Amino acid sequence: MARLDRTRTANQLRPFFSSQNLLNRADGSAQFDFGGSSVLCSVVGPAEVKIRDEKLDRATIEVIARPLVGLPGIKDKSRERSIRETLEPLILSGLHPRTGIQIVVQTMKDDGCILSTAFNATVLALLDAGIPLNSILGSVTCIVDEKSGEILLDPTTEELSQAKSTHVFVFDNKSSISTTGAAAMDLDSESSPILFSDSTGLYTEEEYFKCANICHKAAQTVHGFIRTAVQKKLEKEYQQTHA
Amino acid sequence: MREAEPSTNEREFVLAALKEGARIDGRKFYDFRTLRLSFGSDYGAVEVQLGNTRVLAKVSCEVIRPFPDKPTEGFLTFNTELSPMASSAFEVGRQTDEEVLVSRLIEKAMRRSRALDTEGLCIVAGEKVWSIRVDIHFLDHDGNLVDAACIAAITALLHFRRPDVTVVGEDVTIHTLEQRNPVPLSIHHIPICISFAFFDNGERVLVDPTYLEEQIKEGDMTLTLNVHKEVCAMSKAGGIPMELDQILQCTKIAVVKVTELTALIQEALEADAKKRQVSRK
Amino acid sequence: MSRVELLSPEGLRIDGRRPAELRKITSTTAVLSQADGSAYLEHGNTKVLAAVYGPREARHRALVLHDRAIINVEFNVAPFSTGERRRRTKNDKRLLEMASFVKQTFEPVVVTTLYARSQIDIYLQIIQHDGGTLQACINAATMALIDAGIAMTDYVCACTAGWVEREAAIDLNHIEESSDTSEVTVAMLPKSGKITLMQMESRLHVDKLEEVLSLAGEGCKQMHVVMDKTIRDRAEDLAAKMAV
Amino acid sequence: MTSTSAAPSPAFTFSASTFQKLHPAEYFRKFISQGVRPDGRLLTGFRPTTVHYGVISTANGSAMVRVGGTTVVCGVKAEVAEPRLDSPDQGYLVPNVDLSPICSSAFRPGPPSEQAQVTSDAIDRVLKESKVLDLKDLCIEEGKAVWSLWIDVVCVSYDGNIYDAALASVMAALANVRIRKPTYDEGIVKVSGAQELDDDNSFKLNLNRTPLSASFVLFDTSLELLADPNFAEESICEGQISVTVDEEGQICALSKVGGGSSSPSILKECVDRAKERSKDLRALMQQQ
Amino acid sequence: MASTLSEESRDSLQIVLPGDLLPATESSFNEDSASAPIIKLGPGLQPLQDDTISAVKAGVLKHAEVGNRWWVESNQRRYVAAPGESVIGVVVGKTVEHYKVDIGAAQTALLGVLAFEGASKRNKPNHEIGTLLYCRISLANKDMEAELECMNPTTGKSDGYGDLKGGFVFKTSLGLARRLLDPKTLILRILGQHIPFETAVGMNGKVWINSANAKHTILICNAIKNSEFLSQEECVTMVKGLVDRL
Repeated sequence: MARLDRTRTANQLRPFFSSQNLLNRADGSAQFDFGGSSVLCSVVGPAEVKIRDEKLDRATIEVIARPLVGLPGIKDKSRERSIRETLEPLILSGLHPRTGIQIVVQTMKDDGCILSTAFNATVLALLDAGIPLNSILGSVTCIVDEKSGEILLDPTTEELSQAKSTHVFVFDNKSSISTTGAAAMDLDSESSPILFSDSTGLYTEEEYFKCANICHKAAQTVHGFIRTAVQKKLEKEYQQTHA
Repeated sequence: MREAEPSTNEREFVLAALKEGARIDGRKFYDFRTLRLSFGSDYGAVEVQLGNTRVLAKVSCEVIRPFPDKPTEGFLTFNTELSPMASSAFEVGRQTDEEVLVSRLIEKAMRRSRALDTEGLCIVAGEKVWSIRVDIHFLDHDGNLVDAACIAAITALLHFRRPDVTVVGEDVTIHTLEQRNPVPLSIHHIPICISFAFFDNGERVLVDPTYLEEQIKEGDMTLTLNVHKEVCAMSKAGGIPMELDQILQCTKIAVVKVTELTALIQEALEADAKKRQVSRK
Repeated sequence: MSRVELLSPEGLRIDGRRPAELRKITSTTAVLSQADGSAYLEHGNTKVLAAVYGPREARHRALVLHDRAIINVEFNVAPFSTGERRRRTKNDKRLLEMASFVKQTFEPVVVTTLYARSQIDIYLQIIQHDGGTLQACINAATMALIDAGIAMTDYVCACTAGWVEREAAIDLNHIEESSDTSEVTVAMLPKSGKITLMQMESRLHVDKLEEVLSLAGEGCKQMHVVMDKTIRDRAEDLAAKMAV
Repeated sequence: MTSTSAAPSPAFTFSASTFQKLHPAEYFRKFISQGVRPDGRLLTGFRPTTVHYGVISTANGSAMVRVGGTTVVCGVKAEVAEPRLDSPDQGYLVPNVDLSPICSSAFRPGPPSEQAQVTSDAIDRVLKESKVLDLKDLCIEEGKAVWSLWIDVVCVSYDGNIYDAALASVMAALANVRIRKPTYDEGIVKVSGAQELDDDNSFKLNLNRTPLSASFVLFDTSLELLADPNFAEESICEGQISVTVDEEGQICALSKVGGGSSSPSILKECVDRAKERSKDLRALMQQQ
Repeated sequence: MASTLSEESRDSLQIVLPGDLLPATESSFNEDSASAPIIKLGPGLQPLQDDTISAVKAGVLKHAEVGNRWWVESNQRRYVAAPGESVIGVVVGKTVEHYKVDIGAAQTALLGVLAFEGASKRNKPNHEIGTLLYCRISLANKDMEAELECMNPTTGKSDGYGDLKGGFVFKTSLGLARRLLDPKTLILRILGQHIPFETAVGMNGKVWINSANAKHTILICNAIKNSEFLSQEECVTMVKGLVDRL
């Protein structure tokens, strides 16, 4: 049961931290931390777009991922594509045709789960920028440990190096909404629609869906955290008129 | 995306205010903005905030083979690509004049002035040396990227610890951080860049210009010095012509500023070292 | 490590010059038939060719400035110009930086507002390198611009100076430059004596700075005399030919 | 532009190809609603696939894979290299996918496109994280010399689903690799110069497993799953699911990118179909 | 998770995030179309296919009884042009018929050279590039550049629109700009008690300040910027602190 950092249980996330509206040149920005991993995200837009990239019926979304060390490589290109294609159906880009939305994702500290951290930072930055979205999302990573076969949530770099398989998931908050009101939300019913999934290593089908369920539950915590973060920020803004 | 030019009102107001001896953010002419340094949990990572300008520097190292003509010299490289995060006018993968000038200034300030002892990075002559890499990430651009980047780079290098190595014959063992305490780099001196902006035919000289001031300025100059009053680099690339006396006056101001900033950096490093000691216990 | 003695006990430099002495300068203008203005300049063994084209239509529409001309500087180093043959890539930051320096030096001096919406190209070719490339380029560019008849408020004269062992000296050659001497390049407007460009690398104590800078200034004035003579001789020559 | 599916006025008719150009999505939807695709396949159908080994004589191993209109050639070259200090007994695997302008008008000259880089990365991760090959097998002399396998995939003709084709070609080419046995002596690596390669003077790679993949796209809100999409289908659909499995039915990689949320049952279906498809493909590869 | 919003106490801010559905209160949402009042959706809300209404921005859910209007009040920095709003822009280009004005939106806006009080073909104001203009958005459409005018269209009078002479302009968040226009926000009044000044606030987050001298203007600009995240009492102390230091 003991994890490498000796302080967490298998399905515990590291402490979250987030902060919005950090950068003065961007239209929106946010930093999101999962323990020792941290990603800063900036959003500019809807802004002018190069004619070459202009789309007549919607905004062009560009994602630039920048690594902490070294020049951007193919891993960063993969991250860019994952984030962009996941956001494209989420952003109501039809409301801002012929414009561009530029998202820059900068790794600030790396202790594993950078893609998940980046997803969460991005959604906070998009909210800060006021880009219209049809839902929010939350991302969590887990691994299946090589030795114990146990599923560990939110692994550190060290834990990742001992993984048999690694799984990154993204869930939106629509799924939880549609199930309320109807039958009680049953998280174990394997009915949580997956917005994004990227798994590598060696694993069975059963392991995969088990990971999906555990991550879905954890993603709800992330959704809740995002809600609280936004709430706190708004309360601060409304001090003068809402005293 | 081209940067929006400031309006005539802004231009005229900034100049008029300077005539009254005032700057837009309330500073005196020779004041730096508040400098904040924050360190990560890793060695060699520092985030610098100079007013609204933000820069992150991260130092990393690896063992590589030296150049055959310099078998005992390690490497020190800088990555100063301007990120679109700092300003959407910066494009990925396109080299602009601004980027070249920033990167060359950092290079001259750090490498040409021999701030780092590169000979000390040798492990086995002709076989293995340390290569130290400094990645400088520009996060937010509110003017004076060079000074902020230089502070970030040198502070990160001072903060950095590389793994300890033992050499027995030709066998090299690199010890992990758990096995042995990592060792600091040998830094000869601390070069600090001080940038000036000139207005009114060089009559008015400002230190640490903001983005708006940079857009309006008539000329600029960057001096790099250390506390030993050595000029490590000077760069005035054209712009408004200045009298020799005015330039010498700037060096005097820079000497004072460098002393102040060096003290701030050392204070921050000491505070961080103390914090680390406490958390280790 | 044995170091080269850069200064003899008598105070003479490695090439026999006194500290405040320039190398032999040779200069001619209008050396190229195709360019609108051109100049060839030798500072001792450093040899530079400058060509000016324009004012002409800007190559990229997007860069056009509605109230003045853009100055574009391109820099080329012949592979055989240095001791070791070295191919320089187009993106070499040192070269791009030099080009940017030359551009920014001439922007306040050329009366660009006379040539709104156009472009002035300055091409610089280093043929042989023996120290002081930047100064040679600026001087050659000045003469080429004058040869092209482009309006300027003054000459721009450049000269290097450095602290060679125990004394300040001007116009350093390659050996002096590469022995880790601190060297400063100064470009001056001779009429007002103001400094437009100043570049220094390597360490120098603040107290020695004034001496080095003033000496560089002296060098710029000497350069001005030489350049002015070449230009005037050429003008007189032309006038004489036209009178015939 | 509203839906034209309602009841097109008879006065307004045009040929099928015009309709396709004007309303590609609508044209496509009509087919899908009938359970077939414009190229005649069923929704679950894969395109005809062929595999040829040893097509490049200058490479240590090679293969050409054709999936419908997509043709890729993979060549593996072994070179002697110095190992990394932190892994002195491990060789290198360097996969690279090249999508040049020659294979489709969708690609431009210049640095590798995003798709080429993403595909390279996906193959790289499968090879390493699913432990296809023990990198220690590539060691010649610890700390001194190792083999570096350059795995280059060149796309000759692009008609969608590059990942499946590229991965199959990489696995086929790796199975085809023969490297001359090296001897290490005082810093010099020697290999036998014999003309014919046999088991005495050369060795084959010991592959732990052969991961093969099947990719699907999700069409529209109806969430129809289309197997092995061609280029036109890729451009119309948004969500893409790829499942990579080995011969024992273990999953090596699963990715779902873009489109809306997919329910686990859809993903399950993809996994099942990927298992079937990889079985067929594996049989095809072993036939030769 | 909190998905459908319950009717919380009226005083607390009702905060919504994208994907949250609007509360299905009896009064405003009635399936029976005959008695259902018309709902007007403002910014930050979008109807979904299944007749529910979803928030698309993070902000405070607002409701006005008059016209049964619902909207999400959110804060952002990037301006998106909306008709009828007053903005401050900079002239960045000129053609025969239009000025091109940068109002901080994705595209530059167009201002007709005749859209000024009393302007005619013979007699019209001439504004150079770099001029600061206070104008009104006459036409805004997501597919086209916004159009501006410097007069009240019904009266043809300038109504204070036109070029802003002197002074200084700075950028704030759109939320702060909106609050500065709200009489409940006191910062401008607090400042006015100490220093006389002129101001124009654009809905695009541009605030123009002019006063007797540069130091006063700088103080006012900084005080307004500082006020964004302060309470009323804190504003009073902050302004006093700044004025005392002058």
